[in-house]
Amino acid sequence: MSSLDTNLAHEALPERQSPFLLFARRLLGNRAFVIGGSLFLIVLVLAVFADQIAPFKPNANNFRARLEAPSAMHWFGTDHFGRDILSRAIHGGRLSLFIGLSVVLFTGVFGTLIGAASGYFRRLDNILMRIMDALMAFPAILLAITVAATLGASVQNVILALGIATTPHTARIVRASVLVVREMEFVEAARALGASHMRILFRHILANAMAPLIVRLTYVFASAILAEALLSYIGVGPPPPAATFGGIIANGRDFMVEAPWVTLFPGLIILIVVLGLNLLGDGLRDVLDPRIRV
Amino acid sequence: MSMLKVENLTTVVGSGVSAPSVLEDVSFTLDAGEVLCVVGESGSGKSMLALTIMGLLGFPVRRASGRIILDGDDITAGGASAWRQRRGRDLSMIFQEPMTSLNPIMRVGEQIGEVLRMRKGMGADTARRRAIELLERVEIPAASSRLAAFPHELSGGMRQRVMIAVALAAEPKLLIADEPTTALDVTIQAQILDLLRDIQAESGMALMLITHDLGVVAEMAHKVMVLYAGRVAEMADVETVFDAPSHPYTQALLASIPSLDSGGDRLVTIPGSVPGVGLMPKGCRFAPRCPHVKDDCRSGPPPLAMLGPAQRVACLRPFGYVRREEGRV
Amino acid sequence: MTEILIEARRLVKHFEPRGLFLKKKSEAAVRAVDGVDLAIAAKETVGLVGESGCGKSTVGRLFLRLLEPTSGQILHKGRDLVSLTPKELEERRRDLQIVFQDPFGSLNPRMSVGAIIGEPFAIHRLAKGAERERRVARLLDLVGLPRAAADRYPHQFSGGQRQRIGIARALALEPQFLVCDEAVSALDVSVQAQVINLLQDLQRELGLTYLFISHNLSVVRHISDRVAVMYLGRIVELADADILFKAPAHPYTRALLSAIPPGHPRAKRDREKLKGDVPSPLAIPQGCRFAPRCRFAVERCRSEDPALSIIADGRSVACHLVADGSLSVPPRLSPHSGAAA
Amino acid sequence: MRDYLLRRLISVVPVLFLVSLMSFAVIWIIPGDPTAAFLDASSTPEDVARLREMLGLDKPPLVQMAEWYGRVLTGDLGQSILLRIPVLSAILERLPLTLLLATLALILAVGLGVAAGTFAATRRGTWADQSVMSLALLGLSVPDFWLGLLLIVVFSVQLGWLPSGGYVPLLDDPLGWAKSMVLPTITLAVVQVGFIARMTRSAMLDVISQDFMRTADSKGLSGLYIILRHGLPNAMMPILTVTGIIAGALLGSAVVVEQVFALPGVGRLIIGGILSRDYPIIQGGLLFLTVIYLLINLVVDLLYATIDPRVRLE
Amino acid sequence: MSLRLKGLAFAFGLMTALVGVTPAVEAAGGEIVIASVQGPPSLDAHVTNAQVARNITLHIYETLYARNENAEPVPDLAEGVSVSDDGLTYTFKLRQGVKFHNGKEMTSADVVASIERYRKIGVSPALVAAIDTVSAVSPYEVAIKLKVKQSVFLDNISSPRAPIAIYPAEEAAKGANEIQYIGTGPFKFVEYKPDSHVTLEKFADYVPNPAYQKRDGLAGKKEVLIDRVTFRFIPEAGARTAALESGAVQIVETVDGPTAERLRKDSKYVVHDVLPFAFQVIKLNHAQAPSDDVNFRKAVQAALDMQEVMEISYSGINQVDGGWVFPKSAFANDAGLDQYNVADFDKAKEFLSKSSYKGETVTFITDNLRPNVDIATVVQARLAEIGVKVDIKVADWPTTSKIGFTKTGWNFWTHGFGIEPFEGPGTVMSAFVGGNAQMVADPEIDRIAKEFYATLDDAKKKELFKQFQQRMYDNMVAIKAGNYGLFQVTSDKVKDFVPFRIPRMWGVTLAP
Repeated sequence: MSSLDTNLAHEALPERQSPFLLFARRLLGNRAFVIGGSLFLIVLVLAVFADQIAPFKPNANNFRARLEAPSAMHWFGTDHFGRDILSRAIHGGRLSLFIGLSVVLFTGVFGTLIGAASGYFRRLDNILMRIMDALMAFPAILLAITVAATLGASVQNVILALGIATTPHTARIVRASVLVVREMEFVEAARALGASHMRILFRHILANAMAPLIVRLTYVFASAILAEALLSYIGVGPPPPAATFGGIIANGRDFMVEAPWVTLFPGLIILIVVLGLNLLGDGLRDVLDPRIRV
Repeated sequence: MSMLKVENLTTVVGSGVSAPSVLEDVSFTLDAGEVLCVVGESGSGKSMLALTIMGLLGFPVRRASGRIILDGDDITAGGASAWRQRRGRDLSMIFQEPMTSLNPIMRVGEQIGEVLRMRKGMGADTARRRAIELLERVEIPAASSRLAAFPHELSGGMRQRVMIAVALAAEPKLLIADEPTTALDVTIQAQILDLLRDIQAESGMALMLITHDLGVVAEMAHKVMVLYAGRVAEMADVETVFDAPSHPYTQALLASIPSLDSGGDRLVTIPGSVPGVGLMPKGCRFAPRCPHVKDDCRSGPPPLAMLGPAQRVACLRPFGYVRREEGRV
Repeated sequence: MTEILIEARRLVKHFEPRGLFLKKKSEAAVRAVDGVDLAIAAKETVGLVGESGCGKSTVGRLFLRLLEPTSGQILHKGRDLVSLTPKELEERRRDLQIVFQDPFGSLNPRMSVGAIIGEPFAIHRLAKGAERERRVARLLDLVGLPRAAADRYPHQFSGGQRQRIGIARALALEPQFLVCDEAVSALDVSVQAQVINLLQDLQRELGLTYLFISHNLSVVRHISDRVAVMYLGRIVELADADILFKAPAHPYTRALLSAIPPGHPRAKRDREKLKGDVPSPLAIPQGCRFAPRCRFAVERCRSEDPALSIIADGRSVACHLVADGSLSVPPRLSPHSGAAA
Repeated sequence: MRDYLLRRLISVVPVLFLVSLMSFAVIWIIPGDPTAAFLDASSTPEDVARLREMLGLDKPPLVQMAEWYGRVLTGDLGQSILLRIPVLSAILERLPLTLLLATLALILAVGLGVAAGTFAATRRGTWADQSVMSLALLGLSVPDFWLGLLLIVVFSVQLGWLPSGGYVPLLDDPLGWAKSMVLPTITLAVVQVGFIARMTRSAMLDVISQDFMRTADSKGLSGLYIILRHGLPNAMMPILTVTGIIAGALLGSAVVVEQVFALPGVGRLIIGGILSRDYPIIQGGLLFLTVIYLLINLVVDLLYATIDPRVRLE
Repeated sequence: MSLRLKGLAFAFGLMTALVGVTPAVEAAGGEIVIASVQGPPSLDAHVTNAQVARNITLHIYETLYARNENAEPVPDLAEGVSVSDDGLTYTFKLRQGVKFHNGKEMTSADVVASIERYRKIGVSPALVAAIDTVSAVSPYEVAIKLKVKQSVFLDNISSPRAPIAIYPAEEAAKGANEIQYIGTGPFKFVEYKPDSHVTLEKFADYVPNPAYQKRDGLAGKKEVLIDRVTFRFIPEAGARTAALESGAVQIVETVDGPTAERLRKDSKYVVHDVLPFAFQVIKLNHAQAPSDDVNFRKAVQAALDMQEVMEISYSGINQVDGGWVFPKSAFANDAGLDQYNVADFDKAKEFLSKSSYKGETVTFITDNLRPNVDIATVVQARLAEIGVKVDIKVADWPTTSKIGFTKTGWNFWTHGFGIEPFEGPGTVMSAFVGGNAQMVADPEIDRIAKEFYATLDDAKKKELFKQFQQRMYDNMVAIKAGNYGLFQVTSDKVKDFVPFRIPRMWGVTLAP
């Protein structure tokens, strides 16, 4: 149609390659991601199919089989209720993962909203960030303990406490990312085209500011599991008979010398899950963060 | 004897025999007091050439073969630490980005002084005096007070002057300047180019100037080496390159630049773009974009053939000067 | 001169220092654009040149009201863009578009090329579904990209191709006026020529008006009808491209042109070396802002700020000496006229 | 620099105000009151009412709040209901231990972490890098309270090398003091060592890839000199930022360690305050910890500005 | 143990020696360190009835009368008492030559001031509620006039609950928590480092009560043979045991069953069983559905297997006993016990079907003490079998007790009754008078208690108590799960330790 140099049109185009597929392929090529993902996946599958996999009911008391050492019947031994530690650990994964995921959702949603709002609408920035500063300056663990200890230990309160404790940092990360992306030319291009604030914020800025958030969220997941364990250990975790990793450890700590298996195995499982999630995060970071890429 | 003699230099990315090359079989010589301009677009390997000669290639890029002979000594022979001993003393380099090439949290004086102290063995006082001299030499006003400045307190042009002072500190035999003025405004570029030329003429060192700007080449060069996709396309003295470019790429390159003297004409274009590393065509690397390509161009790399006393071209059928007015190549 | 399409009047943009606490009175605003008048006629190309920090990109953005001017007007077809409501502005934006410098940063990496080029239609609810696809295909044709490009993503394209995508997006709403902000500066020379040709072809075919911002004088010279030279937030010289490049009047323009390396090794070089650096737009000198670096400067230059006034050949110059005739405008040839003859 | 300091100091004020508001909110939200600590389950409501009156808890919250702000502005954090001593002296009495613990852990974490991270960064991709970083990751993933328990079982119960808890004042018995601090410090530091090692490595890799490092290399300087003189100071920027955050985290984690190892620190004071609803202790303690946290971050910012002259311009 | 350990123990000893005001000079005596679970809320004995406080304060302070080994009131600071014929005036004759830690001699003025102080601010006002006036008759005689006749007045005056400790008059003039810790006890206060330790040292001028030959409960001959006692607060059970095993402490106040079992096998330690120590009670809220329904309450009782409940929460140190006094008490009887520990789901379901329970969720509140949480957990699992859904709410003690003393928000609440059974049936009853524990007054219990307090006739009291116990079961006022005890563990170096509910440090020696 034109007298243009149409020769470009004949230049071979590369195969259609969506960034998501590309991303997925790179992820699967990342060793940290694959190892971490597998560890996490194993625990996830165990947790999801806990009812089918666990050899015993997690809350079945048997005071005649209290604090039994690991055996063929009870691989990880029993606690002072005579409950099978392995079964409790498998079920514990379920609750711990649920809590971790909920905290991730909480901090993800609120962190993104607050971070995006203060990064994009400069007028909100100062007030929102001062509030986040205050929340960050407030010792997170104390905050969580305070909320959970005093409002009564429940799954919701643990999620709330950890969510509140982790949100400020998430918001800061999203904000920093938004501040970078909002200066990019494609954002200006969208403004030049007359796009609305919402369209610019969600379609252009947030869509491109997600990488640090996703990485952060995997680490939040890991630290939420650690924190939940800590709260349960202090005695302000989800109420019994709920099996959580920290709860099992807390149950066993009084018999640490006599029945070390009660504390040892759940702790190891926490270690594995958290390790898996951290590796997962590392993998995501390597793939998402171009600075680290070779 | 040439100050610098590069023989069959090949630089690759990654390990193994099939590692893709970013520089292939590059050879040239450079005499003391001479300015060689290395020209090429992005991806031509011109910066890699500089880093290879400096021994500054970082993982996973490495020199696969070839020799670099400086003042009669093969600097590739002694290994990394011997090479390191040469840097700063025999070999120096200036980089493209004056904004980032200086340590942002170290005072300017210290950045010059550490070369003097560690490479020339000067004491602190001597080093300080020498640093002031160097700053004066690169025409920085109020030199002694600038020793305490941090890089961010200087303008881009000033920083590039500081970089030149750093590079000159140990009186190198060869100075490599990699796009030293690309990041600068045109008026500052003129100042820096003048400075470089003056210093080079005064010290008699060899200067290897890397640029993509043919204007800079015209202004500075004695000899020109045109790189395309990691290979030497054409090598000649500067007037020959401008008067009788013989490689189709050199010709197109010259023709595609808008002229200051006459506006409005349709520009000559080169279709396509430089192939990426690892995506090189088998034969002549310019073949896919070359308007004169024939089948034999694709069979193997064309040798760098002597075309005249001062001109060598890597093309199977180099032809004479095509006047710009003839339009598209 | 033909009908004026868009015009800046006394345009000023100061960036105020940010901070809630302890804002010091002495802390000056960055005077990025400090009183710019520039009228652009329909279908012409005005080149805007200047060194980094002179405010040329800010002017480009002010023309599109991507930045809010501190004061002044931008008249587009008789209406002041500054006075428009957001709704009206959204409508106007269809007429006014921009092509950016960075072929990597100007395309949203998460969107397919089709979505990027089609987004203007979505924003203004102009076309949907198959109709939108058809229009996207037409735009791809227009900029010389294969239609299949629509379902690829930006990272799969080379710099030149991306720049074509950016141009296609800017053309989607069929604008009259296009700001090209360093649109070819990031490209290799061989590719740069392709894009310059494309822009010229499009202008011819679509009747576009360009404000072509660049620091590359050769490119500006090549593409522009008229050229404005900026220095520290002001236009110091405005003239037809031929006239300006053959016989620069303002001392700054002269220095600028003479700093350009020659096109040929045998070219004559009588360089007017400029001393020092461009002053910071935080502390603009009194009087003529170029005076401290000007070799012709007299006392008056240091006290009195020269206005941009019309001299011969329809050119405007902001220089006391040129205005009062004490500095003649040499009808001389370009310093590089010997080259490549 | 003075302006910078002043600006930073002033920006702390709204944060402090918000924190104090939050600590009041905590008090209003949480049920129960200080009387519970004095009484066991067989007490009658009359007993409780009597004690409440005695402890001056019958004033409306707004009055209490107004009184509190009035006092705090004159530097008086009030009296502990339970301990019957001024909150400030209660805190100051506990502070040295917590600060010492946190400082020891920080020194260990920064020292070991920076060394390990730098080591790994300079050997990027080698087995040495991978093993150091795997250890760091392991440290990062271990639940600290669990580690503390294991350490007690192994080093205290099984081997009998170190005490299982309790605090020995330094001046009374330097050896005993050192022994008593070993396990708590390790417990507290392990996670942060991993964190800082990873942070250092990535900061160092960032720096190594920068142009001025290549410049330094082009000067022919020795590798170690380049890393120490050019690399590390630049890599310290992100590490310092993280150190500020970590210092805050350490103050929090110290609570747990103080609990596990029975150390009388500020963390346990506040937890005790929360559990016994000793309002002045909760408010004063939280405010105090916040001030320390903000101070640490202020120091970090100043260090930042000292190392990086560009920051002062901000 | 290894040499290293000895070095450590030495270092520890040295450290603790240096902590105090005066260094330990005598070779004999030595210091005993006791590992406690937590620190006392206060060392002002009048204002706290917390067990942790009592353990320490009863070494510092003394009362006019104190409980002997069998929990009967016997003279301590008093030589004796004479009761007027109308039973309203008690005249206490004080021992002479009793010194306070500040060197002053105790006189009637101190006693009057202390009792008056307790009447004002003491946290167990019920103990002194019957008192009309207190007056000094002579320097060594104090007369207390009662408003009404009270059968348990001596029990009250000797109660260790929140003991009516005798302070010097000038201290007694001070407000709650504001006193200096000066008493007449065999140990004097040295220092209190909250969250760390309390140190006491031998009160050199202490004059043991000449009326006794040996120690007897909290009274008797209190002869101090060691120099210092430190109560060290170690919340972690494992760390407590570790401290004992490393020699850092010599006595652990309480260890868990499995630990006790292990230590018992080791000749280096002596494990003392203090059983019974307390009741484990599950309070039922009669003001809140469905526990307002007696059939529901009976269904719960019928479902529970008390052996399981007790063995899980207090492994190895419990008694499955449904009586509302300790088994060895003269008041022990078997009224209502046929309803205790039936562990019969069918019977439970039968009660449940008669009740108004419709499948709603029942709230079980508990503080975060492990045995209490364990009990809630066991009850929950047990009740699930008969289709009762239980939601456990664990919070800290202030929150839990706040809820537990209101009429809504809970159905079950479990905790120990420690001091009540020790004090005797009257105190146990008082917990349920006026609906104190169950939130709705039970007229039958109120009647029985009133008669019980008014009579001085032992046989009648026993009969009334039997009625009380029967009523507890018939109306299922509250569930008694059983009795639990404590394992107190001492190092083999601690000689002549006789376990008691409070680890008494008099009469104890320490082998070098």
